[in-house]
Amino acid sequence: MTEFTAQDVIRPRWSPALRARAIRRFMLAGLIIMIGTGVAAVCLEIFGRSLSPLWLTVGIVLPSVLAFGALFVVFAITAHALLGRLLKRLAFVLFIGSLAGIVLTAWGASLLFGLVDRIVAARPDPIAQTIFGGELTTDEIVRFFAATPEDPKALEAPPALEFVAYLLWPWQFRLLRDLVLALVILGFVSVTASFAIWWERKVAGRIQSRLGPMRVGGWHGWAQGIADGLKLVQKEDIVPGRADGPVFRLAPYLVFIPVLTAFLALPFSDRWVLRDLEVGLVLVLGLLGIDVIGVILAGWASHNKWSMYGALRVAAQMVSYEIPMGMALLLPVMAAGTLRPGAIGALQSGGFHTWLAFCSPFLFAAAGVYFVASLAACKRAPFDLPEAESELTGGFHTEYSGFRWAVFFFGEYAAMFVVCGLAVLLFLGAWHSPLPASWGESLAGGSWWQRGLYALLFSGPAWFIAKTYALLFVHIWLRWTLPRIRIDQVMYACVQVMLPMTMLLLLGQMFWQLLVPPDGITARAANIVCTLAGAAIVAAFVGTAGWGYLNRRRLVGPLAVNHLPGS
Amino acid sequence: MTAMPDAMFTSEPDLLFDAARDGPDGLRTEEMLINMGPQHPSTHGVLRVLLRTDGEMVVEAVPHIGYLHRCAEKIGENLQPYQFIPKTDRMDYLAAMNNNHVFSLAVERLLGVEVPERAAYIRVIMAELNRIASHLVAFGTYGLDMGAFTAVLYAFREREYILDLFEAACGARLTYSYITIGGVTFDLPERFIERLAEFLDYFEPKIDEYDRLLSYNHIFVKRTAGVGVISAEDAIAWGLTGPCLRASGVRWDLRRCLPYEIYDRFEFDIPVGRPGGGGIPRGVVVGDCWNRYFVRMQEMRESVRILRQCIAAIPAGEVRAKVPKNVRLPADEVYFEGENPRGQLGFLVVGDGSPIPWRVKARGPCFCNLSITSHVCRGVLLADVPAIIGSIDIVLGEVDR
Amino acid sequence: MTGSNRLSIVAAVLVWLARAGPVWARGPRGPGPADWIGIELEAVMFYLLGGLAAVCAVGCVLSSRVVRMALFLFGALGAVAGLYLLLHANFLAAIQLIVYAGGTLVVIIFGIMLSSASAAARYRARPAEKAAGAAVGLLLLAGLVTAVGRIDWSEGIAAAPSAPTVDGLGRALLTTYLVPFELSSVLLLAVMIGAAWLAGSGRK
Amino acid sequence: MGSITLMHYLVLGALLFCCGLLTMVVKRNAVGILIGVELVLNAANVNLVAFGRYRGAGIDGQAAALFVIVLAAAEAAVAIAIFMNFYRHLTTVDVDRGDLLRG
Repeated sequence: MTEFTAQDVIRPRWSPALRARAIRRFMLAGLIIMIGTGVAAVCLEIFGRSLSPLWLTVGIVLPSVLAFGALFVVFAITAHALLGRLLKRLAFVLFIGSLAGIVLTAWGASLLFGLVDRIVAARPDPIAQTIFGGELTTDEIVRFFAATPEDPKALEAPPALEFVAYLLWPWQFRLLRDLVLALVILGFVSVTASFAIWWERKVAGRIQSRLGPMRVGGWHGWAQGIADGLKLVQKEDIVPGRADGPVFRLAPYLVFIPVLTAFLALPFSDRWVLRDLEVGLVLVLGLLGIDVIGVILAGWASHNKWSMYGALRVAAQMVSYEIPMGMALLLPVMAAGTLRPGAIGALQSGGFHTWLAFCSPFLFAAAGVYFVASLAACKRAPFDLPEAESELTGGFHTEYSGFRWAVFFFGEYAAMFVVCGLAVLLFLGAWHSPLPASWGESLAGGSWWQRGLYALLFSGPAWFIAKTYALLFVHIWLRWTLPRIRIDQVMYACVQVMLPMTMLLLLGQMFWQLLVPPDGITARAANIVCTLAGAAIVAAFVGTAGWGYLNRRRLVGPLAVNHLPGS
Repeated sequence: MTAMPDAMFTSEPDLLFDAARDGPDGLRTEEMLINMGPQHPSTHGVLRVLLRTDGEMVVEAVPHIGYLHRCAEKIGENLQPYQFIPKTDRMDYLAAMNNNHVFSLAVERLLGVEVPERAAYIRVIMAELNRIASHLVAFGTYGLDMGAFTAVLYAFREREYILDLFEAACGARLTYSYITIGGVTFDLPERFIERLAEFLDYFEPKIDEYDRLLSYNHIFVKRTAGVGVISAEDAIAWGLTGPCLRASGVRWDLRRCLPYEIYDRFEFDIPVGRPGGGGIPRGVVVGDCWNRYFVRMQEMRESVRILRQCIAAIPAGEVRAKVPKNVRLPADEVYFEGENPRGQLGFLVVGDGSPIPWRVKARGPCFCNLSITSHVCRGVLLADVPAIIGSIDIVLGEVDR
Repeated sequence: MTGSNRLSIVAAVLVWLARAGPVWARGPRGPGPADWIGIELEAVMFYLLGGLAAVCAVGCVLSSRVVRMALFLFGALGAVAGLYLLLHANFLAAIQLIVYAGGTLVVIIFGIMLSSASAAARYRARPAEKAAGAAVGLLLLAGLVTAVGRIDWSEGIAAAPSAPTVDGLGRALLTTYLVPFELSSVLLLAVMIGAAWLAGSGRK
Repeated sequence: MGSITLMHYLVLGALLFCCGLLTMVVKRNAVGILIGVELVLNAANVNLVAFGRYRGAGIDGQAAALFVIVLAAAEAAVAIAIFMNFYRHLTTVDVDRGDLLRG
């Protein structure tokens, strides 16, 4: 019997033996896949099946990529020291590259989709796209490109064109398109979460008159979110002995996946949306409701009384606040007359004053109610009772560690983005800038840089994301400013204040729409007043923040400033 | 934790485990035993509070102490008084200067030593500065207990500067042993008084900032006003002292009522708890958590007042009386109490003619104040327990000693 | 040699690599992958979601802990919501998610709160009982499936309605189904009052 | 519309119905019985919507299913209120214990 020493405990997990074993395994896997590919090729040869691009992709290209990937991992492990140094130096480049990659992938994919759609539409008998049943052949693609109206005989296509045809061919399948877009969304959520982690800590630091993360990555600790994520992934995944194992393991994904799915119906602009569903809003609300079940199961399965408290609190809080939140959402739905997010967004293109929040006093109030309810629905401070540190020691995620804990937080930040995005979509002009989109109509159909200018100035996903992040900032700001509310006050605020308020607002909006003519003097006056109030709020916010930032040294005081490094 | 004594609960002693009982609405509910601590963010150390809860309601809360017991008093009976001073640092480690001060005063009374004038002023400066530092920690951590994370950073930012001053005076930032028997160990360093004045000018407006940030915050008031009310009779009966006693409306401060050192020369007010209205938020009751918190905020202002008077009046001269190291304590006993940030700290020192005291006994304010927890935390909500414990402001180093 | 020429040579080599030899020869198009696989998204999704629903339903029967049962119920309801999407009942799917997410939640909570003590007296079925239960269930299923299978459902299949369901449903609720709609709102009110009274009837 | 027919949905509905019925019969915990009822109602809903889609009933199937969902919610609320009363009297939700036939 070997003796158990302290060395066993502190031994690094990445030992030379482990390294050698990993290299062996990856090499073996790569070789097996390569042999499998060869066998598949031979089989296809023997059976004489002519090779369509799908089979080429599934049978030969994908396994080859996998095999090369495995062999590359072997190389990476072997040259770990060298690569590590390279990675450290290139971290910022890689990060920016991945950001650009996400945008370019989405943009390029949509370009390819459009191209393929044009080819399909140009067929004499247009076909419906199905998951597997694309009927477009590479020949048709080649012909589409080669055949110009003047020169229809050009069937002898150059080989490069044939290669392009092979590249384009797969995009007629919706499955592939959705997979690519799902990857883009996953990438976006990851970047959002890692950015929000860094941002939250930076904002917290500024609010608390300190610097926040400054080390990781160099410039103002920009890589802190990534570093946190990497650390959490490496940590041990602990399941308490008496926990309900399967449920405990399942719960984080029940929190994360519904929120991720909600991005399915969240439009970033009129064209940048995965599915503009006619029931989009209801679906998003329903999906946001599901992640509560994950939280409750997490608390229950942990077999910890504090976690149980967190679970029961989250149940009470969510079930209550979903009602005012949903009812506040009903007001803009009533005003717009549709549940389709794209249609609601398109309504608000006429500039700052046509944003739905400013269309009637009831909508203006509903925007505020919705924002408070959405704070509660995200379990953010001051409604963070389910995870109240000073009462419940972390609540439902007390027992979680490592990757699963990270999944909870990915879910939380993604949910914050979704609820803020809903607020922007329904109340704050969706993807439109404060300028009326009609001013830029001449740009909208122009060349690529004119269209880019239009997207930057008038309407585009950049505006949606920017406005959503502005609301996200308010979430963060509140969290580091306000104390936490007690559970009875939370329930009181919901049942006795917000619920009656939203009911009255709903009633008021109903009568407003029935009685007030949309072009009458009352409607215009209300519109002007609400617009001015909104502008005043924004101006006051920006003004206060700017004044505070400019005078930060004087406000903090001389002594504390002298303590800062570099002063 | 294997065998819990039956007398743990004042009611129903035989029910050690989850027990069914008729709830307020007739529904038979089950109570849950839950340990708050010893590792819990809002017990401020290694306090364990055993809660018996009925849903979110706390039926009973019993504090269990002793996790930090270090036999301080017994050690005091085996050391000479000047050797024991570092041990007093480690009792209430957030107010080490005050602990040094009170113990030195007790031993000086036993020996009949007179402290030089300058040393007395330095002692008052240090004690009041440490009072501010200690109240700053109380303010910041109370914010944390309430879920407001920012207050603690502000409080520690200012406290850092006080610790810098202490470091300049004695070289230590937490356990000073600066005030010693017969005076203080060293004279003040150069520019100390100027830096102190600079700090006071900087610090005084900050208290208004804290009030804006936390004291009058609507949510904070809602969380603390009318919560954990301790009546004046209860406060006296349970032996509460310090801000906890004054918050209940009792105007009792040893610096004014039984002046020691040179406190009778300064002008300052004794802040007490006040009911809502007239600048105080509505809903506030005398003796509630908000008042306990707010008395501390006002005491910081009073300390600033005292410090300004000290700066104006501090004389030059000796800082330490001639006390031989191996002094023999007379066969007599003395009990001396001083006003510490958390209440009255008392030292009983009994000599028997040898250099080592025959008996050293400390009366810790935190220990006595903590005792009322189980009385107040009855029928409150779970979230009120951190609010109450935080407002009592305990330091486990002194509770357990 | 210009850049574009070089690129086209590289591309040509790549294409040649991909199509070299008899296998890669471009012959007449054989049976395409779509014909060969012969299934569509709808079928795949139906089998996935239906399978999930079935597994979860069976899990409901077999598991003995209330919370697990509620979790299985939630899985079954979610899968059914997916099936509604397949059946072009988008609004119903979303409503199913909202209502049953909340509903399941409440069931879980009550499952936790009401059965913590009595879980100690968990009922353990004897093998014979289990066998009897399984037999009854299978018999019932067999009977139902036979009954369903006897009828030829293939006649009268209408064209898929592609009208927007939210719009149609809303109009139907306020015209054809106005009376049931109002009745159900009255019912909900009555249930709310009744449940509050029932739950609070022990209050003195 | 291809290989999936009304038959498929009806069989799935039958399966859900059987499981729901078995759950109702087998469980002694009242909450478990409620879960069984929910399953049965959902089986009915699947059938309603499938009929609506495949038999040209238009929107009717969905409307009926919507009412079923409303009724299910109402039923769950009342059931849980009854369970609370049950628990109040017997400190259990084991339905086999509820054979007192008095208040």
